[in-house]
Amino acid sequence: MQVTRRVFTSGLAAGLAAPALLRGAQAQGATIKFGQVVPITGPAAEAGKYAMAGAKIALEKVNKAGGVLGKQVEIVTEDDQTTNPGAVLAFSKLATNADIVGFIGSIRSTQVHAMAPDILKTAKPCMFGGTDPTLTKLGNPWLFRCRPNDSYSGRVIAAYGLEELKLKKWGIVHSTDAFGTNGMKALAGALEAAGVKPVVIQGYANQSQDFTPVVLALKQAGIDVLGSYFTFENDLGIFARQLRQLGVNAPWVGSPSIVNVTALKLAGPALYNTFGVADYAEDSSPEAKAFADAYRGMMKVDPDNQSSWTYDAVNLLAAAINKAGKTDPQAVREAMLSIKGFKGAEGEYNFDQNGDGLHGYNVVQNKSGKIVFSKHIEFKD
Amino acid sequence: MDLVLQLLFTGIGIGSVYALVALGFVLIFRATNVVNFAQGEFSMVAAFLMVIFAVDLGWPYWLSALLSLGGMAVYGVIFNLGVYYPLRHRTYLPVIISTIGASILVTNTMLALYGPQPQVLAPVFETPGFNIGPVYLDSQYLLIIAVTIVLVAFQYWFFEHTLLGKKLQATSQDKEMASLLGIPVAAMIMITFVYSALIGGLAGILVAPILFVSIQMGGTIALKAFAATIIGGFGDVAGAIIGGLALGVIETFGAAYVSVPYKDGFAFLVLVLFLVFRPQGLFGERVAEKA
Amino acid sequence: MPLIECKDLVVRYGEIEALHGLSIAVEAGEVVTLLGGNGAGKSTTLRSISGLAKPAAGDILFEGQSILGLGPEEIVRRGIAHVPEGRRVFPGLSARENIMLGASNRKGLSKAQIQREADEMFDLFADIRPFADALGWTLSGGQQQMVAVARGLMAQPKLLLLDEPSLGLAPVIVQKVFAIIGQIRERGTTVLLVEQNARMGLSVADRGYVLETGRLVLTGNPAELWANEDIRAAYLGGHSRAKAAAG
Amino acid sequence: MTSITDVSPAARRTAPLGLLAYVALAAVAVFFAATHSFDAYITNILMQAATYSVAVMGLTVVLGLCGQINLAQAAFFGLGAYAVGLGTVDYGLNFWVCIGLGLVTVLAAGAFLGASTIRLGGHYLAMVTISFQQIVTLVMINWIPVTHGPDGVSGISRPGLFTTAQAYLAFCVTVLAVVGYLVWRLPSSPLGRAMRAVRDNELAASVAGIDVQRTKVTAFAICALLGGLGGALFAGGFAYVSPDQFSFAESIVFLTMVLLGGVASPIGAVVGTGLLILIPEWLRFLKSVPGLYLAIYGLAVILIVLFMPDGIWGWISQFTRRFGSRSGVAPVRAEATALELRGSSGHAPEVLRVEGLAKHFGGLKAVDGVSFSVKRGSVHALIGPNGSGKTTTLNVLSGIYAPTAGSITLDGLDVTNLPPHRRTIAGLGRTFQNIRLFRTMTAVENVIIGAEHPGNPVQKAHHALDARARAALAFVGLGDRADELVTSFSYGHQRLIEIARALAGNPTLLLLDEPAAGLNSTEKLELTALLKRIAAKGLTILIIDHDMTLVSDVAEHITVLNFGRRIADGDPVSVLNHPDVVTAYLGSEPDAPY
Repeated sequence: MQVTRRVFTSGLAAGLAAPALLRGAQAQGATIKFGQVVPITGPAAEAGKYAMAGAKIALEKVNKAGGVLGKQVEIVTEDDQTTNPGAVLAFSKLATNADIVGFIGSIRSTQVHAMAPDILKTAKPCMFGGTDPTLTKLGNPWLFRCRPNDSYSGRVIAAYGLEELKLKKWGIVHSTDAFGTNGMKALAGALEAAGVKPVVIQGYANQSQDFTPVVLALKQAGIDVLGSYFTFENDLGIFARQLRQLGVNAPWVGSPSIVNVTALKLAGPALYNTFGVADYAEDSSPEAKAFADAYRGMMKVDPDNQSSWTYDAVNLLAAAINKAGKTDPQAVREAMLSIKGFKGAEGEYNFDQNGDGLHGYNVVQNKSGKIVFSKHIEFKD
Repeated sequence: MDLVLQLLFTGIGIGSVYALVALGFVLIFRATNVVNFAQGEFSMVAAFLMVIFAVDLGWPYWLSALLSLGGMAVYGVIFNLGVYYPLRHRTYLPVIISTIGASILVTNTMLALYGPQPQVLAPVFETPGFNIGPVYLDSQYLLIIAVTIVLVAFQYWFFEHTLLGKKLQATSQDKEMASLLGIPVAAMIMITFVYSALIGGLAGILVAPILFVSIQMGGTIALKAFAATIIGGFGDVAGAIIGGLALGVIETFGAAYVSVPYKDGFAFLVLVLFLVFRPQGLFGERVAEKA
Repeated sequence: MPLIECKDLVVRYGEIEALHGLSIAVEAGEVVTLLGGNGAGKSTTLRSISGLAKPAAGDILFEGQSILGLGPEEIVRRGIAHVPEGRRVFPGLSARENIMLGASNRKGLSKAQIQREADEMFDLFADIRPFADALGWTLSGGQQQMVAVARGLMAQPKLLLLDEPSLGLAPVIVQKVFAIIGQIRERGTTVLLVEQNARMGLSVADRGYVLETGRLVLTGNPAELWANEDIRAAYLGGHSRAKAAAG
Repeated sequence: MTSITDVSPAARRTAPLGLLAYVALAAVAVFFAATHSFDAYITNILMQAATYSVAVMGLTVVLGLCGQINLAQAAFFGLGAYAVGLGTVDYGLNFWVCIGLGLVTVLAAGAFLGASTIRLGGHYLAMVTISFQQIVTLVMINWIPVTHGPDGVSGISRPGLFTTAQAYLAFCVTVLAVVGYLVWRLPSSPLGRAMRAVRDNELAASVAGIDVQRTKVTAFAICALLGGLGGALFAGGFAYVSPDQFSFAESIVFLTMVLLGGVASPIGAVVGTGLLILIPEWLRFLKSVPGLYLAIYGLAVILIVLFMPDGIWGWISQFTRRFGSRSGVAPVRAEATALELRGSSGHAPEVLRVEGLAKHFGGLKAVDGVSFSVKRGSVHALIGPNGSGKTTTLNVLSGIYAPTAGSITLDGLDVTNLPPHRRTIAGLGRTFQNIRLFRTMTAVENVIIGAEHPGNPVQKAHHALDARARAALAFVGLGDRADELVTSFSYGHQRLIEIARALAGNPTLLLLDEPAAGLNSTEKLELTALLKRIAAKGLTILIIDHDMTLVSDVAEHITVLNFGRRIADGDPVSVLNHPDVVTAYLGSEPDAPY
C-alpha cells in the first residue's frame, strides 16, 4: 500500500505545485495580493457572495485611488465549503502563495478558530468578521476583527432595551450554535450587570421547522421585551411569523441577522417595527452611505453586514500597508494597531491591542420593511 | 389546556408533513426493498419548481402546482432509470449509496442553477390563519392536514379498490409471481417511483410557504420522515402516517416541556427505543421465519 | 402439431446442469404428468416454459412458434399460465384479489367483468368461497393451493402448468385438489403437471414422462408406467427392488 | 461492494516477502513525511488524509470484512477528537493519556451500539447508527459545560516529541502504516476469518462454531476504535475541534471514501480517502458556479456504484491479479497428515437422542412430536417426501430454529436451548442442502474455519489448524487443490469441501442435509464411497436425502417422516417396504380409478 501512498503523495505534490509555480512566474511582483477565505458552497454560500462583492467594491476603490505602494491590488479567493476543515484547507492553500500579503478571513467564528493555528504559523495579518469575543484573546497577534464582537452586541441590545425602551421583563431566544450561545451570554450578562434577570431564555437548534414551543414559553412568561440571536434567516423568518401569529407583540431587539436582506425578504411584515443592532447601518455615516450606493450599483440589492465588513477589511489592509510603507507583516501589524479614527462603512475603527477594531453598534428599526437608523451606542472599554 | 391544544395543532401540522414524506419512503421500500436516501430531495425539487413557475414566471398558483407535479412525475421516471433500475439486482448497500449520491447531486445542482438564497413562496390563502378560542390555526397547516387526510383516503381507495393498486401490491409482495401472472413488474416499479415523487413533491409544495424554499429543506424533513417510518413500521402504509403524526406531536411536546435544543434528539431517541424494543414498528411487519 | 414442444433443452444453474437435453411434447387437450424424484428436473422444465429459467440450449415451441427468450409477462399473455411450487399466494391480498389478479394477462377487461369471473371460480372451488376475503397468509396450505390454481385458471390459459399441487397437503386435501384437476381436464384445458405423488399424478393424466437427473427415462400411458418397475426405482432407489426381493 | 473481492491467496502466502516490502515502503513513506518539507497547504491535506484514512480503515473492517453498515463513523471520530481536545485543554492531561481515554470511550460506545442493535440487519442497523450519530452531535452542541458547545475546543496541543507539523505528520503516517498493516493482516487471523465467514454466510459461520453475535460486536468495536484513533490524531493535527466537523454528512463522506476506494483492502481506504479529499481541491476551478463541483461529486458517486462495484482499488487489483498471478511463489504446504477423527469417544450408546420434538410455524406444524435416537458409530438416515419436515428437523437439531417442544440430547448433553455455535463446540457438525461455503475464501481457509472452534481438540496454532484442514481436504480427495478459491470448484467438489469443513471440526455427530442433491451419477458414487470411509472411521452420521439409492446403500437405520410425524423407523429393507412409506412416496390409491 505504501507504493500507492508514495505515488499519491509525490503525484499530489507535483500536481499541485505545477500550476502554483506557473501562476507565480507570470504574476510575480506585478500586483499586491490579498487572500480571501469565503464560503462559495455549503449552507453559507449566499453570505459568501455578499462578502466577495463587498471586498470587490473596496478593491476597485483602492485601485482607483492608486493601489497599494503604487501597485494594483488583486484578491485571490478560496472556497471554505462552509466547513471548518474546508476553511483550514482554503487558508493553508492561500498561505502557500508567498505573494499574498494579508488575508480576509471568515465571518464564522468557528472557522476563524479552526484557521487560527495556521494564521499564527503564516504570520501575516488576517482581517476577520467572526464575533466570538474569545477570538481576539487567543494571543494570536495576526487577527484583526472588522466587526464589533458579541460582548458589544449584547451590551447594546441590553442598553437599548433598558434605557431607550425602558422595559424590564426580558425574554431571550438564541441559536445553540457558537454565535447564538455567546450572544445570549453577553446579553444576559449585560442585563444582570444592570440588575435585571431575564424571565425566560430559550435556545433552539439551527434549521428548526417549528417554534411554537418557544413562542408559547415566551408568551407564558409574559415578557415585555425580546432579545434574540438568530444565525440563519429561515429560522428567523419562521420564528417571527409564529411569534406574531400567536400574539406576542412585545418590542423586539435582535442581533444583526434581524435586519439583513434575506431576513427582510423571508419574514416580511412579521418583522415590522422590530429593532436590530447592526454593525452596518446605511444612514449611520456618510461612509456607510457611500458604500451602500456603490453596492446597490453593483448588486442591485441593499447591502448588509455580510458585505460591509469585507469592504472595510480590504480598505483597512490597504491603508495599513500604505501607512507602513512596505508589506513586511510586522510593520503592517504595527501600522494597523496605530490606525485611529478610520472611518469605515461599519463605523469608526480604533484597533486595540487585542485586534478589535470596533467598540460599538448601531441600533436600527424596521419601519414597514425599510431599515431606519435609530442610534449609535459606543463603549469605551 | 390552551397550551396543549396549540401544541397539538402544530404537532399534527408538522407531523402531517413527515407523514407525507414517510409515505413516499414506505411505498418505494415496499416495491424495491430499498431505503431511498434521496427522498427528501423530492420535496426540495418540487418546491423549487413552484418558485420557478409561481414566483419567477408569475403563473397562477394552481397552474404552477400542476406543472410542478408534472415535473415531479418526470423526475420520478428519471430517478428510477438513473439511480435504482440499473442496480435492481444488487444488494441494498450499493442502492443506498447510489441514492446518497443522487441526493448530493440534486442538492448541488439546485444550488448551481438557482443560487443559495432561500426563496419565499406565498401561502395558498390570503388569510394567514384565525383563532378558535385561544388556539391559533395557521391556514397553511390546516391545508396540509386537509391534504394529508384526502391523500390518505385516496391512497386507501387506490390500493384497496383499483386493480392497478392491487397489481402494485402484488408486485411488492412477490415480483416473480407477479410476472408469472402477466403483471408488468418494471412498469409497476416505475409507477411506484412516480407516485412516491408526486407525494414527496406535494409535501414540498405545501410546506414551502412555512419553511421557505432552500436546498437544505429536503434533508431536514427526510431525516424525520425516516424516523417516522421506523416508528410506524417499514412495511406499513398506515404506520407511516401514524408514525409521522406521532413524531410531530412527540417532538412538539418534548420541545415544550423538556428541551427545545434537544428537539431533534427526541425523534432519534424514540427511534432508537423502537429499534431496540420493537423493531417491527407500531403495527408490526409480517416477517416470515426463514432459514 | 403439439401445443407445446420442448426440444433438447439444456438448463444450467451455475455449475449444476439441471436439464441435459430434454425433449417432451404435449398435444392440445391432453393432461400430461412429469414424474421423477427430487432434483430430476421437473420444476426446471416448467420454469423454462414459463420464462423463469433461461435455457442454455434447445428450443421451446408454443403453437409452433418459439417462445425461447421471452419474458414471463409475454409468455403468460400468449396463453401459458404457471402455478408454481409452493403456491406463491400474495400474502397481503385477499383470496378474491389473488384470483382476480390472475386475469392480468388479458387485455381490455373491466374490473366488474374480472370480479364476476373471480366469483365464478368459487363455484369450482366451493371450499374457499367462505374465505374469499381472508388475506392470503391466513389461509391453510390446501386453501392456498386452490387459490393458486383458480388464479392460474383466470388467465384462461391454453396451457396450464401445475407444479407439485399436492406438496405438503394432507391426503384428504390432496384428493380434493386432484378432483379439481379432473374437472379442469373436463373443461378441455391442456395441463402439464409436475407431481411427486406418482399415483395421484397418473390418475388424472393421459400420458406421463419419467425424468431422472435431467433426462427422460420413460414415457407412456398411466397404466404402462404404473406397471413399470423403474418408476418405483425413480422414487424409492435402485436397490430397493433387489433388497425387497431378497427380503 | 456486493461482490467483495479479497486479498488474493497468493498475496497471503507470500506474506514474509510482502511484510518486508511493506515495512520498507512504510519506512520510506514515514521518512518522506518526516524530512520532505511540504508547504502548509500540502501538510494540511496530508494530515487530513492520514487521520481520515485511519478512520476509514475502521469501515474497511466493519463493512469490508464483516459486511455490516455503520453510518456513525464521524461520531466515533468526533468522540476520539473530543477526548484529546477536552483532555489536553480543560483537564491538562497528557496527550497519550487522552488518546487512551478516547479509545476506551469509543470502544465502549462502539461495543454498546453494536451489542444493542446487532440483531437488526441492513436498513435497521443503518437507522440506529444514524440515530447515534445525531444524538452525539446534539450532545456535543448542547452540553456546553463539558463540551464547550458549538464553540468547539481550540488550542489543542500536540505531544512533546511531535510539536512541529512535520514531526506530527510523520507520526500520523507511522500510525497509519501500523494500522494499515494490522488491517491488511486481519483477514488471515482467526478473528478476521470469523468476520469474513460471518459476512459470506452467517448461518454457515454459526454452524462452523463461530459466535456470530460476538464477531459482529467485535468488528463494530474495532471500527469505532479506529474511528476514535483517527479522530484523536485529527484533533492533535488541527488543534481545534467543533461539533460541525463530526456531523452525519461527514459520516456519509467516510462511507463514500471506503466505497470509492474499495472495501476489500486497507489500500482502498487510503485511495478513497485521498481522492475524496483531493477531488474537491482539484475541482476548485469550478467554483465560479456554486454547487457545481459537489454536484459532479454526487454524480461520480452514482457512476462509481454503477460501474466500479468493488471501488477503485478493487478495479485496479483485477488487473494486477490478472498479470501478477503467474509470478506467485509456490505454496508452502504443510505435510498432509492422515485425518484423525474423534468418532466414538463417548460412553452413552446413543450419540443423539431426540424426544417429542416439535416445531410449529404459526398454525403450520412442520415437525409435530418426533422421537428417534442415533446409535454411536452408525449411519442413520432421516427420509420423507417433500414437505415432510426433514429439513425443519435438521434446522432444529443444529439450533437454527428453537423447538416449540421436545428435547435434544447430544452425547449425554442437553443441547435443546443452545445456539448453533455452542452445539458445534459440543460436537455437532453439519452440511447444508444448498451449499453454504464462504465464497471469497480458498478451500483450505473454509476448512480452517471449521477446525478453529474451541471444542476441537487440536492445537490452535496456525500451522496445526492448517495441517488439519489439509488433512481433511485430502481425506475427501481434494488435497492438491486446497489453495484454490472455493468458487473455482465444481458443485460436487464444493459439497466435498463442505463435508471436509465439518470433519475438520472433529464432530461426534455429522449431519448431512441432502448431500446428493445436484450431483451427477459419478459424483454420487464418489459420495457414497466417501460416506462409507467416514463411517469406517467410526464417526456417527445422520443423513437426510431423497436419493434412495444412496440412502439404502449407506444407512444402517432409517427413520421416515411424513406431515411432521414419524411414520416408520427401522432397518432399510423393512422400512422401504413398509406400506405407509410406499404410500408416502408413491402416493395413495386415488378414489376414482383412471
